[in-house]
Amino acid sequence: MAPEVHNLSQTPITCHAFSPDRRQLAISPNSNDVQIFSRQGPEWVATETLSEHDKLVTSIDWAPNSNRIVTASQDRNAYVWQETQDPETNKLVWKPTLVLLRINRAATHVRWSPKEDKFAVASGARAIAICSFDSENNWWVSKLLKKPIRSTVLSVDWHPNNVLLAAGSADMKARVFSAYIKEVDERPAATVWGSKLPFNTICGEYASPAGGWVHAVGFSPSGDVLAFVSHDSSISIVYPTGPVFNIRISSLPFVTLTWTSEDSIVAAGHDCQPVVFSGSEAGWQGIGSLDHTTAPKSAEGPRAGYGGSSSVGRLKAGAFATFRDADSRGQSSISGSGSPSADTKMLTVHQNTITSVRPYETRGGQVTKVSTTGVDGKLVIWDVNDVGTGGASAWR
Amino acid sequence: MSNVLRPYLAAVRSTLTAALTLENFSSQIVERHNKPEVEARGSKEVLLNPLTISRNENERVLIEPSVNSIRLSIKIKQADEIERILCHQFTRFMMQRAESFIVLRRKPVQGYDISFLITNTHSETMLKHKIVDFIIQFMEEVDKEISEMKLSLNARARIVAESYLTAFNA
Amino acid sequence: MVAKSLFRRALKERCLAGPCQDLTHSRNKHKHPIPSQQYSIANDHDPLRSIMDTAFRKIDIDIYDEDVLQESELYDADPRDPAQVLEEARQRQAAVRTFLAKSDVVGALSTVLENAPYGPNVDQAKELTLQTLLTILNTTKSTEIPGVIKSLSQDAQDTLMKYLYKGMAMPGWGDISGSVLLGWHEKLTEIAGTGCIVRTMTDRRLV
Amino acid sequence: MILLEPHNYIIQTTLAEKLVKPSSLDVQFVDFDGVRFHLSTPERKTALLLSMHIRCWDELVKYGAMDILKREYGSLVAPQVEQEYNVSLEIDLDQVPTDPEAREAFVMSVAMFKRNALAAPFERGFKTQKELEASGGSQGEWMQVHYRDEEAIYVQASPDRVTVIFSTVFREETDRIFGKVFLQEFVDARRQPSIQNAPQVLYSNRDPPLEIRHLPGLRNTEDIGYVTFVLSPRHFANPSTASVTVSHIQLFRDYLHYHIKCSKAYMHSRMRYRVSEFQKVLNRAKMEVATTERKTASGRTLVSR
Repeated sequence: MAPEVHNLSQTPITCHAFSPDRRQLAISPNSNDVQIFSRQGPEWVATETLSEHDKLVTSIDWAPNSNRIVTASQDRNAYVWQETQDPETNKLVWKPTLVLLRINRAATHVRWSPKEDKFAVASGARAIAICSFDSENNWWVSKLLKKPIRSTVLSVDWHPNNVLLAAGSADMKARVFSAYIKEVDERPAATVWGSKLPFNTICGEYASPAGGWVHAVGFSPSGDVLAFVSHDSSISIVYPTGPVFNIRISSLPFVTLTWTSEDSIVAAGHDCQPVVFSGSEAGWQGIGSLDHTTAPKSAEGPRAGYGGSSSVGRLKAGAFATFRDADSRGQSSISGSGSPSADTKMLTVHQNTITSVRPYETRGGQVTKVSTTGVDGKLVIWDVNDVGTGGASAWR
Repeated sequence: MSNVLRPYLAAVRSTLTAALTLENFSSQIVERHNKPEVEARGSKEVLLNPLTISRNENERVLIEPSVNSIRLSIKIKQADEIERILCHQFTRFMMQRAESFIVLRRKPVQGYDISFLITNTHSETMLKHKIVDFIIQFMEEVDKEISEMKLSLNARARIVAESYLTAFNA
Repeated sequence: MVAKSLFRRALKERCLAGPCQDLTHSRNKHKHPIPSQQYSIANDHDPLRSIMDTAFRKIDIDIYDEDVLQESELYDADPRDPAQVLEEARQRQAAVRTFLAKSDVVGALSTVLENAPYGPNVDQAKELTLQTLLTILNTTKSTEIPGVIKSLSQDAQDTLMKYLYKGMAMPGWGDISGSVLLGWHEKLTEIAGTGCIVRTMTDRRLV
Repeated sequence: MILLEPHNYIIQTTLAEKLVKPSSLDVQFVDFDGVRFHLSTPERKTALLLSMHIRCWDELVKYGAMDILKREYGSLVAPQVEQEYNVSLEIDLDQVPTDPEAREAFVMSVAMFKRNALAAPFERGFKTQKELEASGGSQGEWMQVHYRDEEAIYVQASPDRVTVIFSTVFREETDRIFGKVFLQEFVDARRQPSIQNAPQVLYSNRDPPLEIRHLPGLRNTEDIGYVTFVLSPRHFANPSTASVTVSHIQLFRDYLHYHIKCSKAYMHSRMRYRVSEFQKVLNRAKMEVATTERKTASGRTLVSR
């Protein structure tokens, strides 16, 4: 089945999050705003803009049960948005609540905990803010995880037990912390990551194999396995009591990942296509790409993924556009001429880096569809079982 | 394209493609700022190893990658004094137009003739592979242009000298 | 000596700003303890004054931030002793000669790329390894290159890429021509991909 | 136009015009080498006064410029020189020959005012060469004409030749390198059979040629160049060849610099073109923004740039 492609934005999409019923979608169009889209038939229509941040919104998470949105931004703030009825118009609108993060650098990533009573905010202040609701004072308060983080935290992911938190950072490490908050959490049961877990306990620290920043981390559905992707073009799968698998890929680095089942992961990034990895404690390997439009790779070497293609019919129609393009770009849409090496087009669905991949549809505990958004402004929904074999050699 | 030039440009293309894996990265040093880390050099961990691609001592490319920006510097072939001055004029001419060449740095990195500074904003508003195409085409044509300019200068000089001296025969 | 004591105070505060205080805050704070009035009453004959009040502005206060990662913390240091590393490099060089005598390029390359020296204080071993490697690269026929690269381990391929860039960055070049390195680079990129180049950029264990 | 013309175009056209229709006039203009002219009608419409200022007038007078001007212009040379100028001509338009050909020749000869003044050292050189050849003498004196701020012409006669040396300054590095390319071609061009009769050309950068090294006021900085022309007797065998040679060699320095400037302008236009081509390649990388046509209330289309 062909992937579902939506051109949502002329700007890059920094991050995205779906509403629980998948009828709504929140994105950051690479700006200070959050845009809410609603599904109307086959189309996505922009319905609301949440403007409270004053610098780039870096991450959005939409709580599936409590229907609250949390947003993080480079302005060092996070807001929790709740849909409330406007007393004058009786319409539902999103109302923001400021969170006291107590960080002095950009907030880079945010995720609700599984029980939705906490959320974690990664930041450039070399710290992670664990936020919980103080019902006495009616506001969100935070507690910072600091040691031993040495650089910007790029991503976080919660363990299903609502206590453990994985974090990847630019100091080239993926770590597992305890984010136990006495007032909120019950004493957690022992896991493979440890049993006694006061706040800021380090349950694991794993370096990327060749010095890459850890862009994304993820616990497997059971929480017993940790996967992370790093900038040294590698993906690592960690069994805390067993082996650590480092898979070096031959293409550009991944920046985002999601588990689709206990034995399979979808990762995507600068190579512009989502790639499936599968395995178990016995070993992991790349299976192939979800993107079938890719021509057979490897033979083309450094040019892999690009190919010469004529520009016929690609440009906007109209005599005006024709002449303007001829003037500003030295390109002619009539003849499609020009030097053949001068015009290359990527053959992948996404035309630029994929910034986030998230589960879209789940059946029987298995993720069946994932959604990706990218710098090219596209939202694509992929069937995870539709793996192409064409490029398997690229992900040993 | 000559056979000697091809692997050189191929190496620049693949290295640049590998380096153009940028993201929006807010400064760890200065609050609420976003700076090209390759220029600010404040945090060592977000700078990557600089790589050099060279054909010989006089033709090289230096690529300095970082988390949100890369610097690419080119040393253009200059066989003699004339090529040197033409190259200098050409690169200066371009650098004076740096506003329209948004990826161009106004000053070359020391030891090189021209430098480009590509930030994550550029790789977001432009197609990455086409930025690569631009750099490669620039490298391909700048050599050609300089040698053509040199030829035309020599041709003009010959005509000028001959016309002047012929006039003594009158 | 008003200016001097002021300078000391400023420096002390900066140094003490420490890990928990962010720098912008501490920078702002320093605007207050130096009111301009005090400057005007500072002793005009004080020779230190003019030097001092500009000098303290140029102090790199960021180096006092304990959180900043230092060069040496970016990778795990080689546990081997420099003398031992050099000795190993010598042994490898000899082994490579034996392999080359049997025209076993794969064997020679795998040997020289294994446990390659990295980090500080082993320059001599690095130099030796590079020389040994360049000899192998120079003597391999260009048609054999793809086959040789395919037989290398992924680790060896990554290390080979590091050496190719190191070779191209050498100022003097030695006895190798750029086209040889570029030829290897092209073939290696075809086989190991751009990922291999990315790892050369990220891996701080410089050969 | 490759070669420069020795006459002054403004004098030529203005004079021709005024001969047809006299009117009052007061113009100042300049020629190469900072020579200033003043053309006016101080008394009546038909009596033109043409005055000239040359930087090196005193030197020219020393080498016989007045004699040449008197020879060329006779009674036209005014006894009273206009202030701030070196020499004046009084032209009574009513006295000019009416025959079209003679009139044209007259106009042209006035237009050669500067050329004639500057011809003095060359003509004297040619004359001295003849004398030396006849008497078997050794060498004439070095005549120096400092016709520009930092540049000069040196002329010396020998029994078998007249040597002319130009010193010229290349202010910019580009000029210096371009100049070198041009002068190398001057040196090489004589190898061609068709121009073997041309004077021999020698070029040196920085160091003055041996012959004039003893003269005061020479510079040997990187930006200066010396060009030597060796004129053989055949270049001034008869008055008409001598006249062509003088007109031609006078303008060497201007000719050289004119073409260096032309080359620079050409390079500039080439670069402009090439850079705009690069700009187009870079523009191709920009993502195509879907433009929806927007119209203002008056129906005009808004274009976002």
